[in-house]
Amino acid sequence: MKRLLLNKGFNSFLASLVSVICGLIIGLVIMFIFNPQGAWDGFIIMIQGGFSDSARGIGNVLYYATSFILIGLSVSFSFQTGVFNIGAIGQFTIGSFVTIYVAHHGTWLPAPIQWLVAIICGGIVGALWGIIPGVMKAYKNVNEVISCIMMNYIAMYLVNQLIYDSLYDNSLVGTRYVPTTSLMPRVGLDKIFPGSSVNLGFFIALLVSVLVYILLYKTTFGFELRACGFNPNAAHYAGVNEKRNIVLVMIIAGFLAGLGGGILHLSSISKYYKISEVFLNETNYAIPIALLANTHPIGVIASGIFISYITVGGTLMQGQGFPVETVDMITAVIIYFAAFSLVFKQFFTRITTLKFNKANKKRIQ
Amino acid sequence: GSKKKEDDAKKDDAKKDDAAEESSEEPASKDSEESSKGEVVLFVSAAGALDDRAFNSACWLGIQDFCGETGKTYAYYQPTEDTVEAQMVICDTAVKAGAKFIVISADQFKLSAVEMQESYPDVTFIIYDSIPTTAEGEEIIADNLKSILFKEQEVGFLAGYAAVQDGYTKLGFVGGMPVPAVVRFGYGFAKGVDRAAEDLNVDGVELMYSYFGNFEATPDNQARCASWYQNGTEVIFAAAGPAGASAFKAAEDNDGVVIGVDSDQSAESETVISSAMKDLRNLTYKALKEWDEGTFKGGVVETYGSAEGGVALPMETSKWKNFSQEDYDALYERLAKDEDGIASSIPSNTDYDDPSQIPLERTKITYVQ
Amino acid sequence: MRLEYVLEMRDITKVFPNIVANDRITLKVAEGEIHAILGENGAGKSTLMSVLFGIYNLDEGEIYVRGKKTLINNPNDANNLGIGMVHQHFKLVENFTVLENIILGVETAKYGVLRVNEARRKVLELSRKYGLEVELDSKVSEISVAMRQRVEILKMLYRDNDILILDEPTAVLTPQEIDELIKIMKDLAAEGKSIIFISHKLKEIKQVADRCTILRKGKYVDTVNVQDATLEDLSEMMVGRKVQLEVDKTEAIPGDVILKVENLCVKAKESKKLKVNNVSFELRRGEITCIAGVDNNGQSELVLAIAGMIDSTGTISLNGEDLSNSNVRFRNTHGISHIPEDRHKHGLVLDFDLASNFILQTYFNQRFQKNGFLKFNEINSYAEKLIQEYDVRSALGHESIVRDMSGGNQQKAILAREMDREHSMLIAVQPTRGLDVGAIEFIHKQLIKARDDGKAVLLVSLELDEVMDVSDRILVMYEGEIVADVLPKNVTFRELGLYMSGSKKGEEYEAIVAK
Amino acid sequence: MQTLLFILRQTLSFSIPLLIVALGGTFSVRSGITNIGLEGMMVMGALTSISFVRMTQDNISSQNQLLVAIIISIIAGMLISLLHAFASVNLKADQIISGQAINTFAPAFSVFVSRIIFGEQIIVFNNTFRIDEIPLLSKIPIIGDIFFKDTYITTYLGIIIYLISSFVLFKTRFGLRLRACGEYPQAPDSVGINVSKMRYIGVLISGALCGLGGLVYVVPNSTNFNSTVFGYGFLAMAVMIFGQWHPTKILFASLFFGLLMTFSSTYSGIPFLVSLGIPSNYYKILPYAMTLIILVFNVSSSKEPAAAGKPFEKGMR
Ligand SMILES: Nc1ncnc2c1ncn2[C@@H]1O[C@H](COP(=O)(O)OP(=O)(O)OP(=O)(O)O)[C@@H](O)[C@H]1O
Ligand SMILES: Nc1ncnc2c1ncn2[C@@H]1O[C@H](COP(=O)(O)OP(=O)(O)OP(=O)(O)O)[C@@H](O)[C@H]1O
Ligand SMILES: [Mg+2]
Ligand SMILES: [Mg+2]
Repeated sequence: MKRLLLNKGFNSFLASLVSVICGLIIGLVIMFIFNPQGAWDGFIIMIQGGFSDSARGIGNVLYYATSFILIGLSVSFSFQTGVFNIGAIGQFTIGSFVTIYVAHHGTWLPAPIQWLVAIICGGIVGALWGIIPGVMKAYKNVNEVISCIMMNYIAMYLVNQLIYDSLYDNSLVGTRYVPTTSLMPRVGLDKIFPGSSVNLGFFIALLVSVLVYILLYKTTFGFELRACGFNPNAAHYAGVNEKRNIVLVMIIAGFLAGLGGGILHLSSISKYYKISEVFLNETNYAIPIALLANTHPIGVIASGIFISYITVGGTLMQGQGFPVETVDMITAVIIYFAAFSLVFKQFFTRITTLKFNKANKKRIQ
Repeated sequence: GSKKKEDDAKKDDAKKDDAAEESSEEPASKDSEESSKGEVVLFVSAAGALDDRAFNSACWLGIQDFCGETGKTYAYYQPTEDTVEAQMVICDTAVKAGAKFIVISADQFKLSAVEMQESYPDVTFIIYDSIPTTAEGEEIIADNLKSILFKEQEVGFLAGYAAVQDGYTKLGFVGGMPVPAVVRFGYGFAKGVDRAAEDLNVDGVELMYSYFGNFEATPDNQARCASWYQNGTEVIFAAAGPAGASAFKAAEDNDGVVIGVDSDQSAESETVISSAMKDLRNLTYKALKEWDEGTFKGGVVETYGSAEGGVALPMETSKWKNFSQEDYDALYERLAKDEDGIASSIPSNTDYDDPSQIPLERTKITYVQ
Repeated sequence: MRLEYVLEMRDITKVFPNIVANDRITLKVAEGEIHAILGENGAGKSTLMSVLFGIYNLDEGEIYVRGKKTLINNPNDANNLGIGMVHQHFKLVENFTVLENIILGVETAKYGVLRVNEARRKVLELSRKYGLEVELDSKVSEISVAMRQRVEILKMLYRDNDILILDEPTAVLTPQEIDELIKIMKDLAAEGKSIIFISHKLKEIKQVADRCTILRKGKYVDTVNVQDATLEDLSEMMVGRKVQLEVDKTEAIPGDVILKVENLCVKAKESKKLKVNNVSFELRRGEITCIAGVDNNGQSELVLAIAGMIDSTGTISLNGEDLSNSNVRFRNTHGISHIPEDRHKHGLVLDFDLASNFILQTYFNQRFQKNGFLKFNEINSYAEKLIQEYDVRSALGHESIVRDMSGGNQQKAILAREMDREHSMLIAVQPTRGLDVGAIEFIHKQLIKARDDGKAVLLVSLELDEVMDVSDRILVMYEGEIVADVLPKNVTFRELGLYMSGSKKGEEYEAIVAK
Repeated sequence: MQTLLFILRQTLSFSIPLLIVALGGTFSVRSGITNIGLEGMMVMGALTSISFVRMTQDNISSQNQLLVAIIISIIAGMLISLLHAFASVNLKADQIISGQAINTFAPAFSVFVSRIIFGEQIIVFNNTFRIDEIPLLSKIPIIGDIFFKDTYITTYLGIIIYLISSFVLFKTRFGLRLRACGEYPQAPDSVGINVSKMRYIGVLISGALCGLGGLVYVVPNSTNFNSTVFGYGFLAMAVMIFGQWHPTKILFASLFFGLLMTFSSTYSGIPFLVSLGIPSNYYKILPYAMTLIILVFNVSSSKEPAAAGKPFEKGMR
């Protein structure tokens, strides 16, 4: 038991859990302040999340989690290696468009691989979008936060223009609906979770998270990357080519984000990219999910599903008179409590080592 | 035309009062425990917002008018994203929470509306600006659903004509984004400007035409409008929802004027000289009233233009210099009766790919892409 | 009676989570006295001073200043009592000017607006009076260590402090600079200021201090009159046993040339100045060559250039193979082992566990990976082997996070890693910095063992004692150039100091220049 | 001339909020606390002050009302920034976390609150804050036209804040101490300066300026507030980094960016550019692309205050 509590992973998990609980409690208080009658019912619906809408709800939790996980993973992965890929937003955007574009123009491909080609293309262009800030950081020492912000806006406006130029649909003010032949395979999930949009993409997200985990923690390449992340000077000393690695990290992170955008947009027959000058909604969650997961790739699965879970709950909560923004507020409070995780962790460590300390004190006296 | 409309409104008011009395006598519905969360429901799209100062706001006000009177509960729902699946989720949630009448205020629900009307035959729907259509392109309207469309081009036409008749020669149109309704406003405005120039023999009429690319009041939008005013544009017709505020602000700072959209926006800024109104609020109210009284008739598409009195300029609050009530009435009459094919000559959104293709006789149109 | 002491610390106890750093320590300092504190690494000297200066709050005990019992909760309280401190690690903001650093915290200001002229006048006056020469408008990052120290002393004087604490001020100075410092200290004492002087160099204490308080493992041992005690007495009291201060080693038997450096130049980052200026030398197998010199005279850059970590011009060849254009990885795998100067910045990934740190440069070897996947079993057993061999102590063995380990054990871990890697040459930069005598002894033994195994050893050290004791040959660097190439037996401390301060140049140097 | 004046004024209306917020961020970073919560803090400032304007618009004269609104926005920004300071200073947490939490929280909270108070998410207000002309000063040639005609108090605020910031950071005791805390907190700590307190103050100033920036962003540009500042907080962060945490460089960076934004949004008033037929999206891309390019060629590598983002523990070595 003590061993378990001292285990870093478990300790972080516990700390996150406490953050979540505290966040939910504060959220409930806010809800009570604004609408005392509906608060409790609304809250219950929210924390029942996907479960309060039968199988479909669960299916939708998994569906929304798919893109959340992938974009959160993009940010987490970069964080772990010492880069702050705030550009996941733009990579997701451009990846979405390219996937839709390829889906439309790739209908000559055999149907079973149309989706695959499309999302891979989305990922690749996302990766290209990541290269630019990566190269700028590695070789020109340009702060990646600023270059990524610029790349995000460029992606957004560029995609808007490319849509006008290529797949524009007058009545949708966006791309046309994606062709049905290139939708993500449902692999029977539509039978288990009828009415939801969950598809193979979810398993891809899981698989990719595990792959990223393995990459980071089990391979020599990951070893290098993490060394760069924790201490670039030491990595340099150890002969690691940290410049090349920064670029590679941005490529991989860009690919993950682009893939997320692609999968999202091939998930439903009525999906299309709507021209907009606000970033896609999913991108708002990239950093929160990464932070909530303590930037661990497996943690991202949990936090992605969690955010998705309460988002679904939040939609249903509208029935109790709470606007969808309530969920964002609660999410924010939960993230804030993640800041306490250091305190929580110390607390857990203290109670587990209390005995040891007592003994020690005695010895001193 | 406008008199007729005003009369309608008066009648409506009278009806409203009646209804209020009736409802106060009626006890609150018995099963209010379960269905207290919204018998009348508005669906807005994921991309939109309840307070868009346009469509959604107007529908919402209509619902509030009705529910305020009858004591029925109301609510609005927004899906997580604009897919059929997500829209069905909120539909199910709403019905589970007691929805009996659902107002759908966006074209984005086109596909899911097909499913909604079939899944819930006991629930009554109206959908604005759209006709339920399957993915294959087949239009299906069930008996419990009514589609309501507007001829925005006609009120755009009114605004454009009035502006030229009032003496403006340098005009501008900005839409939020080229969604069908906005495009109709714009094309109608262009045609109205040109027609007035022709009828009244005005020379040198110029029209700037553009879309912001968004519906938000951003500094960029303000700057764009300001640059037009700076460049000589006198009046801008802003069909851009909340982004209209950017035009108002630019007008305030550059001594220009604005024509508002959707509802009477005269209260929002001194610079609003008139507004191209659609009667959404009232139509929503009426549809609900009919439903309440059991006279609702579904399965149809209703289109509202000048002939139906569904569009108007609010002359009481308008600040025209030369364009009088008489001028307005005459123009409205011509439009409603389609004299000399005036109404049918106004292009709709599907007629041209972009505004520069509209054949205009005496107007120089500059389309800023 | 009490009044005769300007400062009295009685029964001071300070406990850190895992250690009692000060255990009922008493310290009495008289006015105008230079009072030394002597103790091994970790004896608790810095901690005691930190308590006095208000950085740590004491757990038990009392402090009397000028006979009055006082509570010192923060450096402000200390300052108000006239207590000033020069820390072992200088507390200077690198990109502030010297003047800004001096006035920080006690700025003269009118309505919050800085009035630097007044301050400048006062500092100049002090600087003249005590011979503390500084460049007031230079950034701290641009000045030498000795000058930084003068800045720190000026900081105290500027605050009109009359109880001055100097924590190991001589560790980084040349003998000449040390002499200057001693003179300054004596002047200050003559003026009536009391000075607490921390050092583990007995000779200095003998030279400058009036009395000396000795600490051992957090406990008070004794306070003695320095005049009455011999060096042997002092060292015995400090360590608790008779100590042999010299390093045991046999005569070196130099072999073939391993490393050959020719015309090596390294440019400074911002300016065009050369940090390393046309340096040439050779290293031989079976010899410990030491680069002596005052900090910041190009030693660090020279080493980084040899290791391939920064750009340089000139040629470097190892075992006859030209390395000039090869990268760090290539040099690592072709015979260079390197114990870096800053173990935290370069030597370790503090958030990795010990095992991972052991394979920092070798993770890609067939031994530790297969098809790109790490072989954890192999890595862990290798780690355990090193832990055994080099006696690296930590709470959780190879799973310990290195950040949680003590400095000495961190250094041992690096040593183990670099010694165990295949290499023909070992570079060790200040390998004993901040370590206790035991650890120092261990590291010196290992360096000698490497030499005896036939490696070429390049030791960079700032400590003259170490230079004289361990090396077989000494190169002195001054302003980027090698100014002397001497054997330890042919040179005195004094001479070395002259070389290091640039006031004397060796014959070899003249010869090189002539060439 | 008229056109030039127009471009100048528009540039100012883009640049001033960016300037104020970037300076705000600077105070925080200079004290050693990274602040990515600029966007959220702007929203809070705008929300509270615009709500105030809306509620009092019929009762108070407009310039007085604006003054009170300014104060309110500042206070609101400071209050929300306290959360960031607490997490970063007291809890020693990763400084990205609380900043991001504020960014997520503020817009949602704003929607929530506007709905409750005004019944709708968009707060419409009477925007009567423009000053047509300042007597006497407006008569000065050129300068009078640029700064003293058709102007907003907020423009002056921006300039005043710039002047004060450069002065405070580099000429005052407070500035010296603040910068020391961002560079090497051990130094001020050892001379008895309370690093935590200085960092709190740094973050609070940044909150104040961001809150104000939120108001300044809305006033010259709109007659309503819709719970968002459209990424201007992030742009301000970019301007801050671009300006290397130095007020004067930030001033130029924000003017540069503002000029590009002006160009990209007003080109449609320039017939020649319209006749080129380049889609407006490309003009919208322009400011961002130009900034990227400048960054690449900007050789002097930016030096962030050395201790920024690193929690500090008292007595740390
Ligand atoms: N902040 C701290 N937290 C925990 N332990 C500490 C802390 N500071 C010092 N120690 C421990 O207290 C003991 C005494 O340290 P101190 O720095 O006083 O030694 P010292 O006599 O100054 O040694 P040196 O010769 O290395 O300067 C050491 O074991 C050290 O590791
Ligand atoms: N990262 C490092 N790499 C190499 N040497 C280091 C490193 N950190 C500390 N040292 C050295 O270790 C020695 C002791 O460090 P430590 O932190 O224990 O000092 P201290 O005596 O407690 O300091 P202070 O007087 O400031 O309290 C110092 O001489 C320092 O130069
Ligand atoms: Mg120590
Ligand atoms: Mg010490």
